[in-house]
Amino acid sequence: MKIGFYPGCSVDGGSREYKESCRALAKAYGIELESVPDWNCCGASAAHNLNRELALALPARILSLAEKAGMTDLLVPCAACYNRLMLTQHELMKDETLRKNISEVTGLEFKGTCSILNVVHWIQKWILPELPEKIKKPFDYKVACYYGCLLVRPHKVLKFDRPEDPQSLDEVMKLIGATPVDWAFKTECCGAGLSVSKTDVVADLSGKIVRDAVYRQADALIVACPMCHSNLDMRRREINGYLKQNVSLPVIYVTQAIGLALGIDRKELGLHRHFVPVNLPEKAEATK
Amino acid sequence: MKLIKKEDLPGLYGYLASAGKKIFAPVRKNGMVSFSFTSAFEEIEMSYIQTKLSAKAAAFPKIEKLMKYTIQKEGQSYEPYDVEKFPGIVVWGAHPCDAAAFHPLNAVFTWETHDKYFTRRMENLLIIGLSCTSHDEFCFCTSVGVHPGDTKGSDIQLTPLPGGDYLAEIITTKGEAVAAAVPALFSPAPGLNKEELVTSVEKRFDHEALHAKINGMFDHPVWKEQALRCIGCGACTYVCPICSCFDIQDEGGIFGGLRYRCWDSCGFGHFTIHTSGHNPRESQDTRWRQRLMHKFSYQPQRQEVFGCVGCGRCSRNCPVDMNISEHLTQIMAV
Amino acid sequence: MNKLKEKAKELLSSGAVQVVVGYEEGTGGKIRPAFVSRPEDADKLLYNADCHHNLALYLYKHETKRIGKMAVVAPPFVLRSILILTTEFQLEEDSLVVLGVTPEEELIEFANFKEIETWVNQHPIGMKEKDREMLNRLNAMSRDERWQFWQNEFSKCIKCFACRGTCPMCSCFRCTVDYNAPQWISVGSHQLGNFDWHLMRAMHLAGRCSVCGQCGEACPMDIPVHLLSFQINEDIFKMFGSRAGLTLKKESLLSTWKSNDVENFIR
Amino acid sequence: MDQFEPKIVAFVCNWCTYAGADLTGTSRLKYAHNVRIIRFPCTGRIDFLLLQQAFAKGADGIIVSGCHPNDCHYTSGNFHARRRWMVFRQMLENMGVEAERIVFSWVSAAEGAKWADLVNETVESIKKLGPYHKYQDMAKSLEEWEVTHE
Amino acid sequence: MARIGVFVCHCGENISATVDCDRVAENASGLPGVVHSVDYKYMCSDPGQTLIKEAIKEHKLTGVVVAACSPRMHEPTFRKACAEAGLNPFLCEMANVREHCSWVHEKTESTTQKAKDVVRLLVEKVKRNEALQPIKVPVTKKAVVIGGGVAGIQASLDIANGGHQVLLVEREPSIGGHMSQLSETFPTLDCSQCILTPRMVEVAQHPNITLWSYSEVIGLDGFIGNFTVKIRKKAKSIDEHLCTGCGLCTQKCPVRKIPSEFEQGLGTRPAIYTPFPQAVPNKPVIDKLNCTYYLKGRCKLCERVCPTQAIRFDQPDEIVEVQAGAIVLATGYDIKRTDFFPEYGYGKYKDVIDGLQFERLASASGPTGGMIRRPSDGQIPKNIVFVACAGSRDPAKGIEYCSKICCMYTAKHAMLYKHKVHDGTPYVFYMDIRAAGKDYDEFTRRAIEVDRTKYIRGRVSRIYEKEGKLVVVGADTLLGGQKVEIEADMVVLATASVANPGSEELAQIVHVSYDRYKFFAEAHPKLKPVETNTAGIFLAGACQAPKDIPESVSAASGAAAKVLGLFANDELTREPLVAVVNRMAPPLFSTCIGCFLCQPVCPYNAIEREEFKTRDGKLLKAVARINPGLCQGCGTCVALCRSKSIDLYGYSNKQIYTEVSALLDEALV
Repeated sequence: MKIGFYPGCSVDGGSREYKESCRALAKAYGIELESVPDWNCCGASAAHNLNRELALALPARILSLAEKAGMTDLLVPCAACYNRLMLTQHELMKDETLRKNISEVTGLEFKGTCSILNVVHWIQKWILPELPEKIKKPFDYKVACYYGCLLVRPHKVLKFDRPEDPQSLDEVMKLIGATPVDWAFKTECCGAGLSVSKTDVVADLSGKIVRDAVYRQADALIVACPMCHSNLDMRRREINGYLKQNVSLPVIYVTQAIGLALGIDRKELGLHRHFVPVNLPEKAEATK
Repeated sequence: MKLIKKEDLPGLYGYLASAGKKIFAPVRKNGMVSFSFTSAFEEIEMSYIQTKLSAKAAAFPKIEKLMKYTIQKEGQSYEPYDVEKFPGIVVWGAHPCDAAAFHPLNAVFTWETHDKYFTRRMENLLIIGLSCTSHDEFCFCTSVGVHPGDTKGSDIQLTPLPGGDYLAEIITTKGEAVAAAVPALFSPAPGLNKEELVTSVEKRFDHEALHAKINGMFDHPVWKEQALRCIGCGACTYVCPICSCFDIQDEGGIFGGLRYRCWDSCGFGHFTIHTSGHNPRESQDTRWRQRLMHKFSYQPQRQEVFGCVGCGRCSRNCPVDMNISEHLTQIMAV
Repeated sequence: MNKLKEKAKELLSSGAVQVVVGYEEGTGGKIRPAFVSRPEDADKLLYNADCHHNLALYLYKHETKRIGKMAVVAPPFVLRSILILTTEFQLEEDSLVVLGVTPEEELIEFANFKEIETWVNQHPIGMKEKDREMLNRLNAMSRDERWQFWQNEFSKCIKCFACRGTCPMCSCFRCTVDYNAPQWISVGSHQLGNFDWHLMRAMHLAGRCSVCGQCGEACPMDIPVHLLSFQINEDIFKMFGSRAGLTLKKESLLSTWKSNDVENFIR
Repeated sequence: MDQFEPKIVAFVCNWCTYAGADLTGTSRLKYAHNVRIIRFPCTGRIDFLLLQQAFAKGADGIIVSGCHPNDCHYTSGNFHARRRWMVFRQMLENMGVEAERIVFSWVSAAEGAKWADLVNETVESIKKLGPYHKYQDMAKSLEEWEVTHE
Repeated sequence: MARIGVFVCHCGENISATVDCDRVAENASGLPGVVHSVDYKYMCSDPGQTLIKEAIKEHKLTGVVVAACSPRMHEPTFRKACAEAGLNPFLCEMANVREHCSWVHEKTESTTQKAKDVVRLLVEKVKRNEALQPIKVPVTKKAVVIGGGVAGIQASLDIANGGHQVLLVEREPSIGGHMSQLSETFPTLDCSQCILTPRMVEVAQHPNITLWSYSEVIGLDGFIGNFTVKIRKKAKSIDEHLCTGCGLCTQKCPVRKIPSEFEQGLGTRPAIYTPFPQAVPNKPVIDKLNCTYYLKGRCKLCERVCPTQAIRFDQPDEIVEVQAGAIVLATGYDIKRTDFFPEYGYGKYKDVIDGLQFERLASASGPTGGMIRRPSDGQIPKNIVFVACAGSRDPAKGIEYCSKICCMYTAKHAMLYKHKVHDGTPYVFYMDIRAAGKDYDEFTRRAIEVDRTKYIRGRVSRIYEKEGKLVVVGADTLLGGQKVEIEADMVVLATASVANPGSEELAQIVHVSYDRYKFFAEAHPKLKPVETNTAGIFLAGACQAPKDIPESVSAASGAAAKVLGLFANDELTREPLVAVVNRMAPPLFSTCIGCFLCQPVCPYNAIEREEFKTRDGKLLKAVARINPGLCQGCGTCVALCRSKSIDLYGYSNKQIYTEVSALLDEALV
């Protein structure tokens, strides 16, 4: 079984572990993730602030290429890429003239036939069905599922989960044996692209997220977005500075958590690449 | 018995056309052979088993305009169409079944009242018959008293010879007049047995025996059984060379219009409905029975003709394969 | 195929139904509707891709209903027709046993019409290649060419009403063309009368057509009348996102509306 | 040759467009004389067969007009009509009929000026299209019918 | 044979200035069937009308065409004139040669030609007109009011005071509705129960009002003036005639911990209960779902203590049919509750409550005796946050409308709080303050300026609990979108007002339409706000849209006025321009095949199913029938019917077909 795959810059760069864990999961299910040939930047996070045509043309080209390659399901693990691709498909499908114009720009026909899957979609559609019998080691931890902004908004376009109090990650976590905590920062801002330019703002925003997760006694933060991950993980030093304490709470991709439950090797899941070491308490290791 | 060479047929056509006749002949187009008015001999298809529609339209067209009417303050006035202006028509290449069919058709239109439109068209009609050298499984002329080489109804009858020439039989005075006008086209025929030239159609039942039997079958359950799949359309009646039912319609506006008659079918549920909503032929089996009884019981009784010449068109064209010879064979068997 | 025969036998011998409406081999290599009332006759039933008659036609006719309870051999287009007829109160669920047959010639039994609804929604009917090509050809024509195409086709029409007679959706006892106060549609088969007839018929089927194509099959003059319905069916899907015969909800396309129906031609 | 003066039939509802056309009159706005109005209770009453009939009888253009959406005197007649026209128009298109000869419009009881404009624009556009000979010739089929046409 | 008279009016010079009237008359005289044709200066004047009347008699006219102004102007005039001369008024038609002709064209030959054409058209139409008789329908002068909130109470009282019988049907054990739950009312802060309960008592005592509480409408048949209403009287398990309402049973009932509906779950009630002390009727009902006897088959304590032996455990539900001439729907509204606001923790945190709950907390008769105490621990909240527009005006929540009452009651809540907790701080998050109403804006200003409520213009994004506090996170848009966090002790959400649960079902039972929010739809948003599309069914109060008390009461009085207007006549007379389905001899009965596609088309639910059966009850055929009492004559069904089995009087198929022919049969121009 082949499924289309759009890596985007993050998972091909700074968040390689996200791609690795996706591929590891896919491998466990006999799924081949086939990258969109000659893919380009999706335009996040700046293009749509600068030039509408460009912001649409970039994702449109990706989608057209995917269509051309005969991909019907397209996994887009990065929430920002997912958001851009979905918005573009939405805009182009409702306006024929715009579709024509953009097609002229990209030089490729756009049909809108590709079904764009975020990582949770993908898990729900391809991974969940056989999940219970595949679990080797229940992921028996308290987890704070952090959705961020791009995965669930704007609801009108994405039509995914409920935007104010999303539940889909929590449901997935329950299935692998984890206990999601009830907390208040599921969709609060992590600071996003300010990660580079204004680390102090990121420290403040992400710090509050980390603080509440700790307060709710979570063993790990679960994320589905490389940007969230980098802010919560890579900027931990700044966060610690803001919180004035050292927090060891690991930040784990949903794919990595499932991978652990399936007994996939830590290295294959890229767990060694994190800034905050993923040292989960031993209890889970013992349980079967 | 004469011979007409195949290269002389255009000459015959040319003579008839130059005499002002409209020539109604089998033409192949859109994948079917149909009788059409032609303007050149080349249009004609001489080798066919059966046309889609019969040749009856030459005398009983699907629309026959009867009169014009006007409505004025002073009252209404009528102006019938002038039958004297009807053109002479040659039905060219009618198989014996089609040629024979004009006789029962004529019996209807001249029964007690002479229909002036029909009779005028018949008077103007010249029929050049064409014996059958092939047939298909729907053909059953021999079961209803027609033969693939029959000359009944034809004025001149052609029978194809293996080499492409035709035997020509001059049947009627109308035919003789034509032959006399173009004597050069006809030469003496070689001694041939016509029976050997025409096809042989298997006889499935005897129509006289059928007539005798069907007369008493009005209340027989076979109608219900046979008519179950009948969809009540008019395909069989419209392709039939003998079915002669028509409807009369007025079309126009508030100041006048015209009256015409057009083909109608006893298969339609509305055919016999009364104004009150009562319908004496309320179900399809009674309509089916009417069709067969009319052809094989009532017409022979009253007009001494059979309403069927075995052309098989109704069976070929029925959307639900109501095969008349199959049904009649079954009726003979019950 | 054997399953179908066995099932028919079983239904007839148990008295569950009095007649099985199906297909049988006819004359001249044609296939035709069959009405089997005795278990021993069930062997003549058949089903294959050439079975084009829309048997739903017979399910509400009083001539067939008087035999008793019916079972019907139902390819996908018959299933759709059954749903449409049910929503139009022409069929009752408990008067009918539906023996579904798939394009793969497998028998599927339905416990109720709800199951048919589910099944037909999961199994779209593809258009025949020949019809698809014809539609493409028509769409590629200029409007005048289309006019000419249909004028030529309609000139063949003899108003035998086989298209109407063979269509289950033409369930009216009295057709508009039979109505004479006023005579909306000319009875005679002249060019205007033929055009009006086919336009009217296609309109009255719009949103109600199960797209079986039987009207075109039935035409003795080989007029592809079904293409009118096929094309508008595609157009309707584009405009309203719906196809007929996929629901038991009593809402026909033209008897309902939405306040946000999108058109671009009303000033 | 005289200038072509198209024959245009207007099918309008009583409550909005008929009243709107009344307002055009009371406002003394002038418009082309080619149009003849037939009054219906509601656009929902307008059978598509009437449109066929109008062309067959020789109309070069047709106006169909009623209440704006949500303004129907009977709540939903115009919504039903709108669907009917959506399908009918497409059907005509599929059969090669010049559908733009039928002008659909919503004219409210307050839009006297819109009615005048609508008529004028329709007359202009039909003038450009010319007489609808194609349809009218087809409609003469019975009158001109001869057996030898077969 | 038709004998038509044509009368061409000059309208002074209004017509004759551009139309050659005498030539129009002359042309008409040449039309088949026209026996008399004249023109005259003023047809609508007395002499003009006399001209018509005399011509009808003299020429034995069977139809009249008056070519004059718009029929929308003078059709009644001329039809009346015809009737006076003995001609059925529906045999008179008007040709509009003024508004549609003389006034809109210059004086040219074409203008006269157009007039001729229009006259010809109507001559041909009128030849096919039928003499019609007005439809008369008897009226049952009894109203059923559904819902006993303030709107239902007002409508019942108004109709009853007008001298007609009213049956008031209430679903709950007591009338009073949401208004009886309120503490004080804006903008006067008078006590809700103080003003409502006297009205409730009046209902109970009014000789013209029958009150059936604990009852539901389950069916409706018939049409205006002639409804049959089917009502289920739920078993109260007491004999109402014997019960004195002493309340002993309710005190003794051992089941005591049932959350009280009236107290919005903030208080409890026993299994045999009256919802609140001032309930009307003030007799208890047994809640079968919670009563020990019904659950376990033993207890019967109430039966033992009842001094009048009024308890009836075996009482069944009773289904009663009532005849009525009019129905008033006054089923009110509801508010959105839990799970609708996951981001606000509503339903998760005990101290996040809704507006109605706050009303009970503030009510002197409420669970806290009027003290503002938070539900979790009974503490008096020092910081309290009110969130307006909780769900309203929020497309993302599927509610795009303004709930209308929240701005005012939120201001009221803040004031009530401040009046009771002097050292507390009330905050209000709002989008806009919509205080349009008499004394309304003054009221909200008072909340801000006198009672020092902190109004923050912005929306709340999230509420979460931390260390015993509810952290309310929002933005202050007036401070440039600055983030605001308030640590509150209690939060009150002014949740959106929504249609009552069951409104959709009721709408289907009584055949009225409803909008996309399930509120009942009025017949016209401006001019028929209390009528529905079903004649004889009217709307009162918040079942139509969110309304405050004065509006609900006004609407109720409006609906009552409509009912009284209807009841002023013994018979209803209606124009006979209705649709009809043909009938004929058996076995066809009609050309209608009963596809019933016409049913959803009819906006008035006028299309019924008529069944023809054999003597032993076997169904022969079911066909459509149009109820002439309900049909309004739009004709949409007529155009839809494939078999042309429906026709419309006044606009019959024959008539309109002929009109098209008549127009085009002669050259137009």
